[in-house]
Amino acid sequence: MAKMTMVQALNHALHQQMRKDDSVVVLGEDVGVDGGVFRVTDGLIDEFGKERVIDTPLAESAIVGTSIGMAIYGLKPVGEIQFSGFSYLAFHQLESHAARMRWRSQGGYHVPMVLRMPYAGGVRALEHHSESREAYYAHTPGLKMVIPSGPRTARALLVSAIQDPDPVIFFEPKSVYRAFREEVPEEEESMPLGQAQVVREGGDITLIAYGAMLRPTLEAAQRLEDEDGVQAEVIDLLTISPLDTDTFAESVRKTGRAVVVHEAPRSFGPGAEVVSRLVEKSFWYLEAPIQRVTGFDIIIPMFAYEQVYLPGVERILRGARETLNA
Amino acid sequence: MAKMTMVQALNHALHQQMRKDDSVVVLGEDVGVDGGVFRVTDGLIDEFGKERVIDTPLAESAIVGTSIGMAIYGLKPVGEIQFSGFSYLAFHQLESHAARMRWRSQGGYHVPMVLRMPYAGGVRALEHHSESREAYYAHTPGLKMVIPSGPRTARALLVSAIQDPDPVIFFEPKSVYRAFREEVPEEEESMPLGQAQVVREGGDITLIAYGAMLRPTLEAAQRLEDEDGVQAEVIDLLTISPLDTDTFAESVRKTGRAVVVHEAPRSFGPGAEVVSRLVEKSFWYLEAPIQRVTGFDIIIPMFAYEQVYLPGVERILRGARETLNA
Amino acid sequence: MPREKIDLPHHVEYLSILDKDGNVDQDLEPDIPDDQLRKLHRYMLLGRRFDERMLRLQRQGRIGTFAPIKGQEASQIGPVAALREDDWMVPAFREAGAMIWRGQSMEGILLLYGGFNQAGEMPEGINNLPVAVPVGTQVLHAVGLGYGMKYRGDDRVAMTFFGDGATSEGDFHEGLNFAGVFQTPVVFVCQNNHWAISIPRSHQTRSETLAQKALAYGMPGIQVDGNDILATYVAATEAVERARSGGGPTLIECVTYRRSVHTTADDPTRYRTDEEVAEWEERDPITRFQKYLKDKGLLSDQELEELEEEIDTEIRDAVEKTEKRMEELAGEAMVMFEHMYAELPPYLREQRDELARELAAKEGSNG
Amino acid sequence: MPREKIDLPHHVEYLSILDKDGNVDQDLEPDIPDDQLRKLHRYMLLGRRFDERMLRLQRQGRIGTFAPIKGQEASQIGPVAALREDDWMVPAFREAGAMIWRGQSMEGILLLYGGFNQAGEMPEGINNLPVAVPVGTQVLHAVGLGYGMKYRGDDRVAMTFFGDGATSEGDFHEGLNFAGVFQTPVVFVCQNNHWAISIPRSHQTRSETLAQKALAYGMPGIQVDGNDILATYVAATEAVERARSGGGPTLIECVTYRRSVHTTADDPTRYRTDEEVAEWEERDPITRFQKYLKDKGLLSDQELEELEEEIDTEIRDAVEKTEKRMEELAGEAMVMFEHMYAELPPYLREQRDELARELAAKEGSNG
Ligand SMILES: Cc1ncc(C[n+]2csc(CCOP(=O)(O)OP(=O)(O)O)c2C)c(N)n1
Ligand SMILES: Cc1ncc(C[n+]2csc(CCOP(=O)(O)OP(=O)(O)O)c2C)c(N)n1
Ligand SMILES: [Mg+2]
Ligand SMILES: [Mg+2]
Repeated sequence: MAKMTMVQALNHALHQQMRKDDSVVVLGEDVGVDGGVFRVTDGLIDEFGKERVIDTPLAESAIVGTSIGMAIYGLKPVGEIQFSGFSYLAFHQLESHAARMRWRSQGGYHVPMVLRMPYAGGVRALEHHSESREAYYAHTPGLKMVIPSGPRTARALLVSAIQDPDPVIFFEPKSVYRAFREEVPEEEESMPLGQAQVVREGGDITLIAYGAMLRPTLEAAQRLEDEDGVQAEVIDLLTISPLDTDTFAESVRKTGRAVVVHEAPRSFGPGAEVVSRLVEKSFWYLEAPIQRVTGFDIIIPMFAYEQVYLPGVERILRGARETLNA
Repeated sequence: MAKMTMVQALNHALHQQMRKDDSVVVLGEDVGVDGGVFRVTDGLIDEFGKERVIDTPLAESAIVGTSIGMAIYGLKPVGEIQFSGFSYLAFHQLESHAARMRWRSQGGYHVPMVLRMPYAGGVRALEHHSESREAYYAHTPGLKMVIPSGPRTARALLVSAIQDPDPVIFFEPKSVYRAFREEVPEEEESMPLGQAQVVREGGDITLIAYGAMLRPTLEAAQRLEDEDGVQAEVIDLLTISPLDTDTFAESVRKTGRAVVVHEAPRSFGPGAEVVSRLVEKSFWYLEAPIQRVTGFDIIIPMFAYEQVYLPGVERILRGARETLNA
Repeated sequence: MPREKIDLPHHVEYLSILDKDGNVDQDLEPDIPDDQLRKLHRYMLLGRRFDERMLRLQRQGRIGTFAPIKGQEASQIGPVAALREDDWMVPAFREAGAMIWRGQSMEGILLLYGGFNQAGEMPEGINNLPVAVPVGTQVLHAVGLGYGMKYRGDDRVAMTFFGDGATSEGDFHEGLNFAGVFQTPVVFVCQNNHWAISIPRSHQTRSETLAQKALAYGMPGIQVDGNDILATYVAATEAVERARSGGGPTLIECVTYRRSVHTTADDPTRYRTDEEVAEWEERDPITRFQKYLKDKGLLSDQELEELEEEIDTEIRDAVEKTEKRMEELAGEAMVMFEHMYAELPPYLREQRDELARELAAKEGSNG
Repeated sequence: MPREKIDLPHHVEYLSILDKDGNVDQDLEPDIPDDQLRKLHRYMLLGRRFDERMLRLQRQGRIGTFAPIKGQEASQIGPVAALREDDWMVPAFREAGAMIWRGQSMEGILLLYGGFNQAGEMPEGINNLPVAVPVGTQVLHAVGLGYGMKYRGDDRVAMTFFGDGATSEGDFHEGLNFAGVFQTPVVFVCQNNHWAISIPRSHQTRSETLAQKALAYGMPGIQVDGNDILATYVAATEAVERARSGGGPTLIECVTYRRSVHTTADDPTRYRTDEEVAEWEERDPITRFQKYLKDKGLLSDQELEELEEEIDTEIRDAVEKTEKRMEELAGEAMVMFEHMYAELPPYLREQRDELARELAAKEGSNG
């Protein structure tokens, strides 16, 4: 066991999977010699060479489109898009091909690729470097959409994503990259995709979060206990699609109250799906309207104001208290 | 007043707006000489010439990207994407520029463009020609997302979209294109964007639909009356974003029950937002879980099975009855 | 400190071997075994006849929209004839001829245009990707396949097809650029059939040829008479050999003509003249090749008649088989939930069950 | 029925006028008025000094990430100097020099990199688009502006900048192709600074020059010494004049070098050698031009010293003013809801009020 940041944990997963399986290749802009702009792919090129750790020209659609071809040929490409805000240049390759090849060929071909990308705010970056638009991918049949919340889940989920036979969009919350360390075992560890985790138990209210929002949500839960004597259950979704309905629906059947937290814009965002599934699965248990504590439906501001935009402990607390008092 | 199909009504709107305002230009693949593959732009090139009715090379990103430049220069481009399933090739231009120019320039520049495209199923077409992914655009801050349901709303909304100072994504339900005719006045008629319509009044349940789903929904409402003696209120959303919450929230405060209907995949789809806003605005009035009667979370099948995939009168009826009996 | 012209190492060539009357340029005539020549002819003819039949089926409402190949037979069969079976072929949507040469069945193609999910199944051992509808996007998949081949040290080649219109798409550009940089074994075959629906080639791009676009990627480009199967075959063979031996990618522009509708939803009289079409009828790739074969003593009128009959029967069988299959499959709508993922996630199992109950109820109420 | 080389009407040129020691090729020397020569020098120097200051500000945490221009001054100021005020300029993200020449303020640029929405405001009457971060995507906007100019019959030109890396993106391709087809008055300026973050030019594409990519679009392409402001100015002036007079678009490749970090988040020692950087220091565009001006008697050591001081003061003032402005703006987070649409829709008004209440509450609890 070693204490690792999320960057180190991801790097560890890549090293380990590449050692184990020579069909795993890494590609993207600056992933090789430079080791990735966040250093997630650091050192890979030294160990595995430039045929396996591929510095590509600057073209997102090509990164995804060639990954699809490689994957059909039997490789397991792990592509990187430098920031999720640039993944839209490859959107058609994801929607129209990665997500459809298995279906289109009726199982004849499949696309075991992972597309990693840093997403979300909090690092004082330029425009397009702070967006959270996981809903685009979650709404796309044929894709899986995964977002870890810390070093350990990041490592374990990346391992599962690489081993998954279908295309996985893997969002990495960049504000968590180096924010804290966790114990990460040396041996390979994976976690099933499509499974949420109850990370804090409680019977009074359910707080549902993922990615960088997990930590402020946990902090809010602690403050609810300390300041209000309220026991909040906190659920880390981990996979946005396929969404693990059972875990949160069950929790809300117990608590009767729920708040869903994300950085993404509220309207047509991931929270809406969580709310809808709760209405479908746990309606008769609801004691209050489910709250969405989310980003606003605007472009995330330039960094001088991003902390005001991002949901933080206070906003989550307020949402929870309103729900508790409703 | 003349009886027009949706294609004729849209064509009429384009003729009229182009006559009125020489900043309106039309561009896209095959929109000129060919008059558009569905003939929506038929005859425009004869009247307005090829500088204003622009047959472009085959490149969606360029259609959108050059429209942005034209719009900034003071034109009002009405672009056409031949099928909504090909709009993803331009997704980055829409998300990263069309939606952001006003904001980025703090009001200095704006992008009064319309991007029209046929969407949705029901016409026995090839792969990628039948999708409903309005949620992608509705979730994108800075865009408006409009979907008419018949000839008259199509004409009036297209007029408003062209006159709107901001970028509007305009989805045309292709199965409605020639399905029926409506009286359309000769004089210019517009309808405010962002406003839903109550198209049938009733006090027992609210059915919320849009686009091609409006007609089967109305038929289901009639059958509810005939067969169950139930009065269904039917709301035509017309604009998906900005979503007119008030109209449906108020209706549900009256009826206590709601079903939302769309062809798009269910998960993370437009219905989820409707459900969430109802939870936020009308929770205490809800007498049953809100149902989503929608496309499944799969790729819309090839046309031999598309009618099984698409929500039809029966499925809507079943959803409504379950909601009524819940 | 000059102002000077830059010399480029690559240049662009034009190749034609059989003229429009079927006379051969003896200096350039390739040495192709007789059997192979007969096979080329057979598949061109089959492609033509199958196309005609599909058009009738479509007009009768028995299949949906499809993209006819008439006039382009040499542009697609010449190139794939240069491939080995274990090479890969990545089509657009107008390559029925190439697909059949490469081992796909007419039944499969009919089923596809009949609107059945099940058409996606590729016969065992056939290295073809399925039809790609979004124009130009498939080019990148060929580059990825090529990367895989190179990575694995397999001496294979990926060949991809696309139209003149496709060269305007960003993915065409990104694909050729990647192939150039990584020197992947890919042959890019552009079927320049002069039209992209209603947009003429001259309006698609201002470059004089499409072949010269290769210069932008530091790769060789060649323009060939796409109605001359000897030329398309020779150009492709050179490109395939270069790719296979590590020499990198090539762009081939086959200059041909779409003589039929764009798809069956299209009305070409809106945008082009009958004279233009008639002009290209005179350059028919099949008649021309038949003249060549006849001159070589490889085809007699009687042989041709027999071949036509054989093909006719083959097509009739395929149509019959497919129509039977379509009937069988008509009730199997539940297949739409298959092959979405290796394993259906819980929410999709629920939706599948939802639909199954709905269909069962309908069945019940009908029965 | 030949196999022959195709002659292309366009060819690709290379242009250089001042050599690296500042000696001029007299045959090619343009006739530029003295004032204009001084102005070119002033803005290059200002660009350099402002860049240096921004780097320090960033290191001190007073602004965020930005992209330095050091070494590329001639590549961007030469081209914009060929524009008229009413022409349009469409930058990428590494054109601070060009932006200032075109009338944007240093305050605005500092505010942008300070992370303030309000930086987006363009000074009245300046026809520049804002910085475009997604690589290559802005190229299309210039083509659209050009279309508008042509449509309106305005004798204007749109000039867009992008890097060597940007030439790999699909939008570069689609943009040049549209410009070729519609013959829009656009000048495409590629600042080939040899690196796209860690990817060297040689790995970005296999084409020998970037200028030759023009051939794919049937437009003229020219490669110039991008550290020679006379060459960049001359090439741009020719291209601008051609565009303005209806002669269509041009691709200009300015061969230069990014001597600093890619952005302040980058560590170039990971991917390139100090020697390479040192080599390019010797080809500095400013020193070279100073030599030329001195030879022409347009710049003395004393004048240079005075100019440096003047610039220093200007920059200091701009920094001071901006820092004051930043303090003022720090509390104005509500601006984030502005300019999303011409009119804020109801749900956004609600969200704005939500945030306003939150901020008021915080204010209250702090106060
Ligand atoms: C990305 C995309 N845009 C638009 C279409 C609609 N469409 C289908 S075929 C076609 C023209 C294709 O022209 P070309 O590439 O020359 O191929 P051809 O049809 O001539 O074989 C168009 C516009 C599409 N299928 N994909
Ligand atoms: C579409 C897109 N992909 C990736 C990035 C991240 N990125 C920013 S600049 C850059 C390199 C750009 O290289 P080049 O075009 O040569 O311009 P330069 O930075 O050298 O001025 C990259 C990869 C981006 N901004 N946009
Ligand atoms: Mg074509
Ligand atoms: Mg560069």
